[in-house]
Amino acid sequence: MSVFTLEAGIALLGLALLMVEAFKPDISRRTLGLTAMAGTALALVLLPFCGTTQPGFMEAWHQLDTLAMFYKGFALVITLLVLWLTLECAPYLTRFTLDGRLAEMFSLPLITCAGMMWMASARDLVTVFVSLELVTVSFYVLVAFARKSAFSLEAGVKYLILGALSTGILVYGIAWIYGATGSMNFAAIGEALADPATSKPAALFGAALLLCGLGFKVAAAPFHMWVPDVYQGAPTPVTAFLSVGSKAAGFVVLTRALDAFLAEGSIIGSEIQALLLVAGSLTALLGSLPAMFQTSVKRLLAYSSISHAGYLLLALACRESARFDISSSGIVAFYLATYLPMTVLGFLGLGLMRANGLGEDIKDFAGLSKRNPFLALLMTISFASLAGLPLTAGFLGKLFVFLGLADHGYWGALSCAVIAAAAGFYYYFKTILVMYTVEGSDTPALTISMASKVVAGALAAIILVLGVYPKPLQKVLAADKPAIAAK
Amino acid sequence: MITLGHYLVVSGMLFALGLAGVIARRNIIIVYMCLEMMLSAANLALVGFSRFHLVNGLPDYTAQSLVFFTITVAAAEVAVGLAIIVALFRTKQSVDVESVTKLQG
Amino acid sequence: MPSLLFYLLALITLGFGFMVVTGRNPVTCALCLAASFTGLAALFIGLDAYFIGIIQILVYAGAVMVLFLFIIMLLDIKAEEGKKLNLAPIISGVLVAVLLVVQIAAVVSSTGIADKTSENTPLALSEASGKIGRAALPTITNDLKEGTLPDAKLIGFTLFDQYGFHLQVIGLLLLVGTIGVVVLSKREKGGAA
Amino acid sequence: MSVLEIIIALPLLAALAVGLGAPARAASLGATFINLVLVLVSMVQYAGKSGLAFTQSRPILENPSLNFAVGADGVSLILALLTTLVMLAAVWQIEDRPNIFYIASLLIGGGALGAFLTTDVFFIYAFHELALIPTFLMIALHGRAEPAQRKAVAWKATIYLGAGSLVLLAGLAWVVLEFSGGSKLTFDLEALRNQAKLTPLPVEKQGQLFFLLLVGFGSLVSLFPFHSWAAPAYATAPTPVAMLHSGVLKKFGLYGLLRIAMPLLPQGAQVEWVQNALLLMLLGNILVMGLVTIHAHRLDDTLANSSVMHMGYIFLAFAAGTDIALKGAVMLMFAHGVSIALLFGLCGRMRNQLGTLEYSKLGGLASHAPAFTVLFAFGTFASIGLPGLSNFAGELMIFAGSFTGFKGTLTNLHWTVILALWGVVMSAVYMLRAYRGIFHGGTNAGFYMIDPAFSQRLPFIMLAATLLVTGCCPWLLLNLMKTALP
Repeated sequence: MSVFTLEAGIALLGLALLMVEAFKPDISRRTLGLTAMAGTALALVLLPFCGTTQPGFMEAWHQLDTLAMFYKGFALVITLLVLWLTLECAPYLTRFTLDGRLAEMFSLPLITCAGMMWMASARDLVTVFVSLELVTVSFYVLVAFARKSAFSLEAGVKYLILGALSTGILVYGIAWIYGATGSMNFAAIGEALADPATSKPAALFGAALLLCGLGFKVAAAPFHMWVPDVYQGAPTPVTAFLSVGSKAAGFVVLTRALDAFLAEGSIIGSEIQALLLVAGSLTALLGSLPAMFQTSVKRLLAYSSISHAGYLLLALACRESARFDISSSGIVAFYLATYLPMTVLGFLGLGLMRANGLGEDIKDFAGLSKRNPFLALLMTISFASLAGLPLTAGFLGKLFVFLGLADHGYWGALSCAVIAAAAGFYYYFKTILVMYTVEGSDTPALTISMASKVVAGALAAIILVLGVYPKPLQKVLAADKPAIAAK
Repeated sequence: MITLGHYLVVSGMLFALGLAGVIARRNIIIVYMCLEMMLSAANLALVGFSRFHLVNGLPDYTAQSLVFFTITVAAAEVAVGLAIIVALFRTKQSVDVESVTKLQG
Repeated sequence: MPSLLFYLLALITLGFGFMVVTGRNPVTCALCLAASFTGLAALFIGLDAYFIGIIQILVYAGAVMVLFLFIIMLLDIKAEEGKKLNLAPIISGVLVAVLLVVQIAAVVSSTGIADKTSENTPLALSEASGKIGRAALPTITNDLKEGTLPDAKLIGFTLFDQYGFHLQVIGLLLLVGTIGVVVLSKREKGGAA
Repeated sequence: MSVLEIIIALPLLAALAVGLGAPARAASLGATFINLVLVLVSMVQYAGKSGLAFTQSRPILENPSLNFAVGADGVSLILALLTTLVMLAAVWQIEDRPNIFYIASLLIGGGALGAFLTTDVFFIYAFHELALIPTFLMIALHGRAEPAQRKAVAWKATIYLGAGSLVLLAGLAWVVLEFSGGSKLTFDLEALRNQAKLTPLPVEKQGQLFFLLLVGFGSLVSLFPFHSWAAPAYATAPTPVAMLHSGVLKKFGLYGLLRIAMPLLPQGAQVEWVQNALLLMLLGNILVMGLVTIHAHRLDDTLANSSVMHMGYIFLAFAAGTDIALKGAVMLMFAHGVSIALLFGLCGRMRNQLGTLEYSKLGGLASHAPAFTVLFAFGTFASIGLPGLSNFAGELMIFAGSFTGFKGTLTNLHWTVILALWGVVMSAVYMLRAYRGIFHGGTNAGFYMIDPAFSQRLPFIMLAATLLVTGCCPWLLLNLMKTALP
């Protein structure tokens, strides 16, 4: 069985669910959701058994290295969790949707997931563009899905305008890179960039534009302005999907593009590296510092997601070093793998609070430890890991980034990252303290379904286990060296 | 003599015009038109490069395929975008960017 | 392409583009956009990209413009009159645009690629007919031998030969777009949306 | 499986069990008691050996090489003994308190044990952070002050210690990158030490790195001028947390300097500017904090500030760097930990019974609570450094070890020793004043307390006995250390 079948299967399942819903409108949303989840889970189980050989005609634009397989699995996991989150949030979500429908909330993520899986394998800019747009357009719909909520619509419009803007910039960047190097294929671009005859200004201009376009998708400064508004307005499951899935997909493309731009002897290597360092430092700071003044936890998580993008960009800026067996793409993959459980856990907590009729402000967390100690504990673990507390998964990711920066002697970027991390400690622990110390109003105890407890508990356990035993991810860390470097 | 540079400059100016409109205009529909202009400008650059990057003595049709895809994607984006804008207009009775200010920290 | 014609088309494209950016009445803007895109389509054709030029007119000037006009009429959006201008975004917009143009001009003037003209890089149609390998369908080679550029056929061949998968993804994308439009703008059963 | 792994895991598992609903007091006391026995047995087994014992390494990552590695030598065992003793006493004296008191005590103690007994820089750092978090939470949640005030105190401590930890992290990252050698990045302390012996850093660089580590570790130990979080935090913290943090967790910074900074950067502390800076800072601890302590007018303030002050002596040993002084430092770390835990424990009881700790309102308690008075006297005299109690041995060794190398002219170090001796006088002044003011003199009507029940006296008796035994027979501990530095 080839991976390609699997991807097509996921997309087809999405279509099938739509058809079923169309011809049998009285089907319960639980059935739909569980079917979607079952399909995703099946794909996830089958993924490791898929061969990594592919028909020759796909070689030109599709690759199946370890990194691609990892990100495909990643997309499936986050989709599975988002579907679950959607089911959990359904009671309040349906108040804002067309006729209380939710069917598209189960089928669109599947199609998006297929798009992300294709992005993970993209080997040329056309594939990147096509799959990226599939993901983006699906997200336009998903963000605005709660259409009776003005917040969701506003978020939809903002995401739409900025998403379309980034698409424009991306295409323009692709045009210039193509113009400068004469190819759309990453490997060929890398070769052309190593050739001193290639026009440096044109290549640099195109690469910078491409990075700007992708920067929008991964929420890198200075293109991060949309993130807090969109994250706050979008339905919580979609926010989780955006902040984990969309970001990871953006980073896998960035990884591939940078493998080409920063290949050995690249004429634009040093400039792009400097650009990444500056953008990464800025992103980490501009994410962390405003987060200190947020009152809404959802916005706080949005800013935190920005600062995490900053650390990831900094990781990308450090290429392999002799001292480190970990390639920068490995660090990014590892970081994202740890970022997934903690972010999803945070959003799951938010969704559960919302489902219990509570708000999403920090003050709504007051006295959570009394109302539901279990949820408070889970949120504490999630926030502690996001802050990068040792013995949680978040710490190792940050540690690798910092070590990489120190190893290359990027002291300026390192100090920015450390300042951002310090600010991070402040705002995460501020929220944790509110959960434990401030007395809440006398709202009744929160109720959480058993299944949610299991899912959330498992996520928390993953955070803690990965924090002390990251070995399962070792394979990712030692991900294959970029194809170009091997040549 | 018209060189590739001429086309690139025209495409660049159109792109910049669109960008300026996106930043300066407040009417969401016009902002959206400006975004379409930017995409088209990018297409012009792509077609220009493809015409002058000969493969076997013919324009490079991989680039023109990308242009075909962009046009299609742009059409889909316009459809979804306008649907969102219409939905927003129904709730707010305005397409002014400044009316989209409920979300703030 | 004769210089004069190029400058005329560029003027149409950019001039109407400028009117889109500055126009106050959305209907005027939409019509100017259509005009600008027509000019752009002509530029495409000047670059021997007939197929792209035609779909530019069909899709943009045809479908997309109608959609825009339809929405503008439907929502009955009036010109933004009586509102005072907001200076900060206008100034920053102009500034960004000027900087970008300067940047692009600098890049264009400093790279050798930009000096190519249709004279120094002419299409070699009849020679190409022997070299195009997999694309050597009789209908394409015949066209090439006759000295015409079968660009619709060549694009079609590229699409279905190299980018068959991408084409399907785009199809999926259009479907998602359709779903989105339905979900977002269908009227509620219970009455007013 | 090494015995050390059991020692580390026991309190953490007990905390988990209590969290899941096991009977809190029984589980906590059982776990800590078994722990104490295990540590004592290990010490007996270790006696006469040198180097690391009980080692066990479980690979976590291959490259960078990261292992869950445990191992102990004399110094670690002495600190582990301190931890288990104080943890047992702290858990024991908890009465009628929510389970979270037990959980926090076990987590702080378990974290400290982890930090002292692992030999991998990553886990040393990580366990310390694990122990810090419950400290902050407990101050913020159950601190003895108005909610707004205790939150402010908790924040101050969080910010100081968090910033200190980050500086420390930067320093440790530098250490790891500098001393990994070869092609593989490693966090293993032994490997780092071997590399440091093979290729020592240039002296000037050693100085810079040492200073960075000094600031990082130092702010965790309330080294002047990074000390201002400590006094309010201890004064506000719930009793078991105050005992554990001031008695045990604070020693982590000193332990880190001794285990990581000194062996890897043998000349770091001797670089002139670093030594001068260190001497100035420790004089700040001893003299400035001594004066502040003299002016305190509440018992908890006195104890909290004196705890900050006494750290100065230990830093003096680091500045001198001689083997005698460093052994004395370990001795004093142990002695100070036991005595301050004893004093904070008693102080907590007094606050519970009396409701106030203002000197102006107290007096003559000795007549009602004789046993309590005797226990408090043990703590007081140990803290002053009376011969026969273990603090004396430590202080004497530090002063003697620091004054070596006197050849007619007084160096900065010698001047500092002379000035530091005044600190002993100051601590005698404030401790005796506190003791006399509270327990003797006129009885203040309305503030009246009785001796705790015998079972509640036991934890304090245990600590006092430890002070006496190790004070009379300091060789019990000193024999465990062939040298203070590995």
